[in-house]
Amino acid sequence: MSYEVKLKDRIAQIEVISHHGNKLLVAVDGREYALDFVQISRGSYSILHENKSYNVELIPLEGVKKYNVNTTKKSFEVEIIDAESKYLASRREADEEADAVISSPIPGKVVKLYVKEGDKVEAGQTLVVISAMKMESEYKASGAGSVTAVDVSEGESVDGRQPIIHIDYS
Amino acid sequence: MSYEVKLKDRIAQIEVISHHGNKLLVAVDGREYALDFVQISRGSYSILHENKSYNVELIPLEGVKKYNVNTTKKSFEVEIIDAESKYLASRREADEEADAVISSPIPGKVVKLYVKEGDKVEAGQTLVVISAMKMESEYKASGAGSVTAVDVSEGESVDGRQPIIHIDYS
Amino acid sequence: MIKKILVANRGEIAVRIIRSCREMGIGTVAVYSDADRCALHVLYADEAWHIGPSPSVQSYLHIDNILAAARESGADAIHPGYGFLSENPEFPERCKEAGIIFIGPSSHAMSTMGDKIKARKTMTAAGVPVVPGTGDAITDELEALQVIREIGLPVMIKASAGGGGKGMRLVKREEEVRPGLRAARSEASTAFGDDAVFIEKYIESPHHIEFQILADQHGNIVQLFERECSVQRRHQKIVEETPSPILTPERRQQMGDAAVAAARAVNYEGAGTIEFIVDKDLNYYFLEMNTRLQVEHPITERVVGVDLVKEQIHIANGKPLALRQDELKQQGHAIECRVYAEDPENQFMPAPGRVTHIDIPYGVGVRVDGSIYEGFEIPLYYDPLIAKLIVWGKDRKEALERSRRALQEFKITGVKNNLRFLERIMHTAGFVEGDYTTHFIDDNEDTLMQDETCDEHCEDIVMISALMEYLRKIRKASPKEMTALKNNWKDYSRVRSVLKL
Amino acid sequence: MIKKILVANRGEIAVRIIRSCREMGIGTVAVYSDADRCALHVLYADEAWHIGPSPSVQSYLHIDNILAAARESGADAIHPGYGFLSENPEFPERCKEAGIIFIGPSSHAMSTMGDKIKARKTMTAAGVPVVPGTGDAITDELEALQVIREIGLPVMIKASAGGGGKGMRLVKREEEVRPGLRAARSEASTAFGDDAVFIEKYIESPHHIEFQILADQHGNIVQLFERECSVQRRHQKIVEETPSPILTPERRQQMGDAAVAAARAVNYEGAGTIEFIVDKDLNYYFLEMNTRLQVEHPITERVVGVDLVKEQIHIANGKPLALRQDELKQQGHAIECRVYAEDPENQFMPAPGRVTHIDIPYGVGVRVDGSIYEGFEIPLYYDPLIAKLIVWGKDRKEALERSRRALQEFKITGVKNNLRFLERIMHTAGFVEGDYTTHFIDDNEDTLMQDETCDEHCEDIVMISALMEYLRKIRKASPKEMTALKNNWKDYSRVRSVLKL
Repeated sequence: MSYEVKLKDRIAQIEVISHHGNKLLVAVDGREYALDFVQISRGSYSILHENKSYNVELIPLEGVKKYNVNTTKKSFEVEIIDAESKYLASRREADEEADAVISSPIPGKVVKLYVKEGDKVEAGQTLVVISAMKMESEYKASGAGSVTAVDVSEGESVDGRQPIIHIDYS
Repeated sequence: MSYEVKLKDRIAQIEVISHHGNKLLVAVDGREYALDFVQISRGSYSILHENKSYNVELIPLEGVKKYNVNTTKKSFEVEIIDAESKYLASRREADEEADAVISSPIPGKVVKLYVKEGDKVEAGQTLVVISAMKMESEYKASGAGSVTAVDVSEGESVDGRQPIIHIDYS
Repeated sequence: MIKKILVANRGEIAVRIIRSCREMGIGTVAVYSDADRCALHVLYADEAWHIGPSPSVQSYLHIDNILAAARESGADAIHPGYGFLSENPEFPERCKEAGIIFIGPSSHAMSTMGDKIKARKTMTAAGVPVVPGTGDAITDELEALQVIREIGLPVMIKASAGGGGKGMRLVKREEEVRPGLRAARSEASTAFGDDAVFIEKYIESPHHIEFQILADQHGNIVQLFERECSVQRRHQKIVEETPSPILTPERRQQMGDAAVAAARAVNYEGAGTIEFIVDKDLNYYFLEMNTRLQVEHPITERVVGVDLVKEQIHIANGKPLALRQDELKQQGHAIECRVYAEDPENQFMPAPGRVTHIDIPYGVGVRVDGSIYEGFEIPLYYDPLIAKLIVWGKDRKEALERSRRALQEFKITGVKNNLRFLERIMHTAGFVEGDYTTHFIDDNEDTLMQDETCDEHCEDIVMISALMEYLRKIRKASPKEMTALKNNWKDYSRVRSVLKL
Repeated sequence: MIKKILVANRGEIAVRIIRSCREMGIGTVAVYSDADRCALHVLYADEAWHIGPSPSVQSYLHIDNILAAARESGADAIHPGYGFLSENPEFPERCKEAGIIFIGPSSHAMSTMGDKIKARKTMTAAGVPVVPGTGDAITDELEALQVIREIGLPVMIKASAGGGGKGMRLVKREEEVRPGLRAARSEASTAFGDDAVFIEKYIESPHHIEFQILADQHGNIVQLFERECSVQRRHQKIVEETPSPILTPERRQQMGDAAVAAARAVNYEGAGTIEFIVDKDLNYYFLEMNTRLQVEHPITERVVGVDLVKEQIHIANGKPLALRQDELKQQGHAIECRVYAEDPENQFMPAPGRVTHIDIPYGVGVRVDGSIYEGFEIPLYYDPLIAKLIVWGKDRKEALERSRRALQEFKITGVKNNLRFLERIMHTAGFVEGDYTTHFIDDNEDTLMQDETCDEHCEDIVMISALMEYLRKIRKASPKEMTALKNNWKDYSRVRSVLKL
């Protein structure tokens, strides 16, 4: 059985050929890998490939299909593409054209809210100020549009990636 | 609701009077404790009692009723006594009179097996030699009796507390 | 003699102070805000007292609450750490009134050094070189022009009432003098309602080098050599080392003597740091004095072989210094890397969150001071410094190689952090050669922001791992259903329902 | 120059060696047995090669398999660590044949020092004091009696072919001489078929003090001072420190010179240790030479400021020693505690198993070298040493206080270990005062086996915690069913079924 796995812009076809105990044989886009593949602890694997020792740690980002993968030297975001992912991806694309959501990449606190539902906004207009760890960041409108929803109020704490303001740019 | 909890020879009656968020009010044998009780990670708690800071770690020993409890300074074995425990304890007492099980307290390997099922044994007779981490230990019969079962064979690895030889001393 | 110390701080420095107290057999009291109930200093101290809500002004900056905790816990001394109340002259006064020993200098020394003009005058009187410029604020344009001519270009014009870069102008050429001065004064007037300005010589390729001093209550003062702190991003130190790669023994001696003179001029007591700005010709000028323990104090501890927190406590106990200047020596080389919860790929935005996993480096020559643990939720109210890596080597080369090794071992997952950024600093030519100024980070942005490389199979192995983890989770969720699955479309609906269990 | 090193070992020493290689930019090859697929050295090295089944004779002692791994991986040198093949004279020979650099002394130095009689003769010839006694084995009773009279009581009679205490007799009084001699010879004859015996002066309150040396290929030898290793249980070292609390500067100098002479006598090359037995009057006698790195080498590294593994590699590369005897100094004091997976409450039985949680001590003056991680299954095939705590202080008092603090922070759960036993050693009067011999553990058994105390509420809090954890688990298993429960008997059946989910 073959799976589609996405890393940055690359989508690879991965086939699990056999898997007995530690011994894992897989093909990535037709290139075969004979690995000694062992789970060390939850989300952490030791992999020997041609006697090279790799340590890989996986942190689930969303459900079971998206992971932050840390190797000794570098971090990657990897996604398993299955039917659900494909559907969501196509929906996301369609949505993004007209509708945008303002969110903070990190948890913080809403210091100042400049808009309310129904407001018209212009490109570059500051919508909200979020404070996190002694630093304040302003979030601005990327174009002209109108505020369709405001999910938070001033003084409220927000999680990373939590929707804060929805804008219709159409 | 009140529970019986056993630590060494002491069995205490513990009543959970109230528990809201971190705030825990309990009575141990009638003595009240107002604690700030927070889970830090799985099996690990931070407890403030009259502003003293205690860190307690719990390692389950058997199911959910028996724990090895580590404080900063000392380790304890604690058991929650419920109906099942009481029943098992009474059964154990009855059994122990006539039947005994030889087991190693630590994982190891069976180096030498001196008896087989049906053998008569005498007090002090060596039954089995277990090796663990470069050290060999002999296990002897505590009285005269007969071997009712041998669960392992020479060269086999055994877990800690795994039954090895069963003897009927009656 | 002090028997119980309240640590009026949080994070790694609170834990570090408690460690030395414990070694001395002194009882420890942690204080904590709402957000810090599960912070490491609370778990680690003998006692923990709640002092208010999460924002610092209501807790770690709230003198009344902290003194109340000290009284109720029976602490006989308070250690302020760094930041928060550590340089507030009101705090030692209030401690004194409450009959509690403040582990640090007098309110007088603090306020003298805390006021730029007073500090400058005091240092000039003590013979410590200061950056050429106006001692007093200037409100007259002609006077300002004259001063600029005396100092010589380039100069920096700073609003007297200012801060945060507002009302600051760098003037490099003659024709910029008048417009620059006017712009600075007008900006200052708008921002602070006061158009007075200072004028100072601008040091072009500056080094930030500081000297550690210890002074007891009996007039004995020693200096424990320098720390080179020029690796900074937006005036925030990131990497420090000692010895400085640029100082000569003669200049070190002179600056050390100046540091002692600076401390003596304010009757200093305790541990303190004299910061100098040093130009490429090794001219040095007093910048300011930090009247407390510094974040980067461990590199001095390692190279000089002294526990600075213990020395602070001995001094507060009234003991004479046991250290003698002529016996103090720098042994080998130490480098500190500051680990921040921040996202280097996103303008170094602070990145609070839950730490899911930590791999800490160990072994020869490695010390880690930190305040996080697996499962800890880094609060968003405070400084993003979460750990410090202090590495020692017999010389700079070994310290550098060991820092690389330790940083490679160091992994924190769950929160974004600057560990890989620090690792790249250790490989950047300017740092490797010891040839860098405070412009280092800006000058090397391209190198420092470069992405790591991964060998030819690495990406494939990463994808394989993610897939295997995905399959393991799917299988675990429902082994029986899954094995019967044949195609992706069927997978989809079943997996979804199974995972909701 | 060496580019890739195969480490023919496992556990903490393999990890420790890899660390230094990494700092030097040298590639690393781990080897592993079946039981060690997930061991830390395998995860930590650049490469990992399987060398056989779990028992050491089939893997870590199997020269052919190790050399095959070296050849296939392209390693140009092998580091043997300690134990396993590190003192097998065949190994350097086989490496030489294979064209691979052996990081250690020559086969000749190893075999000379490995043979007690040869070593004794070589040392005597080199002017290094040996324990008074017979150099050769004695088969004649009259000769034996004469030797005993010459040496003077007490004496130890040892079977020449012996080992493991068999055929050993301590003779303290005149009337025990003849019967003791006869018993020893008869026992030796029965056990080994050879009644030849050695006779040696018995040292009553012995100290075990060893000197670290480094020798290059060009005849330069330095000694890096002593390690006091008298805290032993059944000849197994547990705690080591440097400097020794009993040595005088004069005696240190003499013993250091003797150590250098001992190394020179066998044309030694690499790092080695000369072990001395020292009596209460500071008379010292050569005991043996360990022709490899010692477990306790880090305390020397800390106090002298040298990375011994790097020095070994430099020597193997043919470089002349960069260290000069007159520049070497002992700075401060270091103590090592060996952490074993063993059960002090059950005759120190080894205790393999799965490590569930580790709290490792950090901060000023603390180094930890270990080989375990959370989730690691300690295999039952090898030595139970799982970590070493190395603590430095500016003097012995601070090192001791810091060791206590660090041990208090150090927690390993899931496997029994000797951490609390080590902590008690740090509080035992004899150790605190630096007044102890190799009988220390036996002499202080009562103190060392004492149970810890817990404050008046501690036991109650322990019971409350266990109950709360129990209730949390029950609740988690099925929140709805549980809240409706009224009595224990109903609990029972439902809980059982729920927990089976």
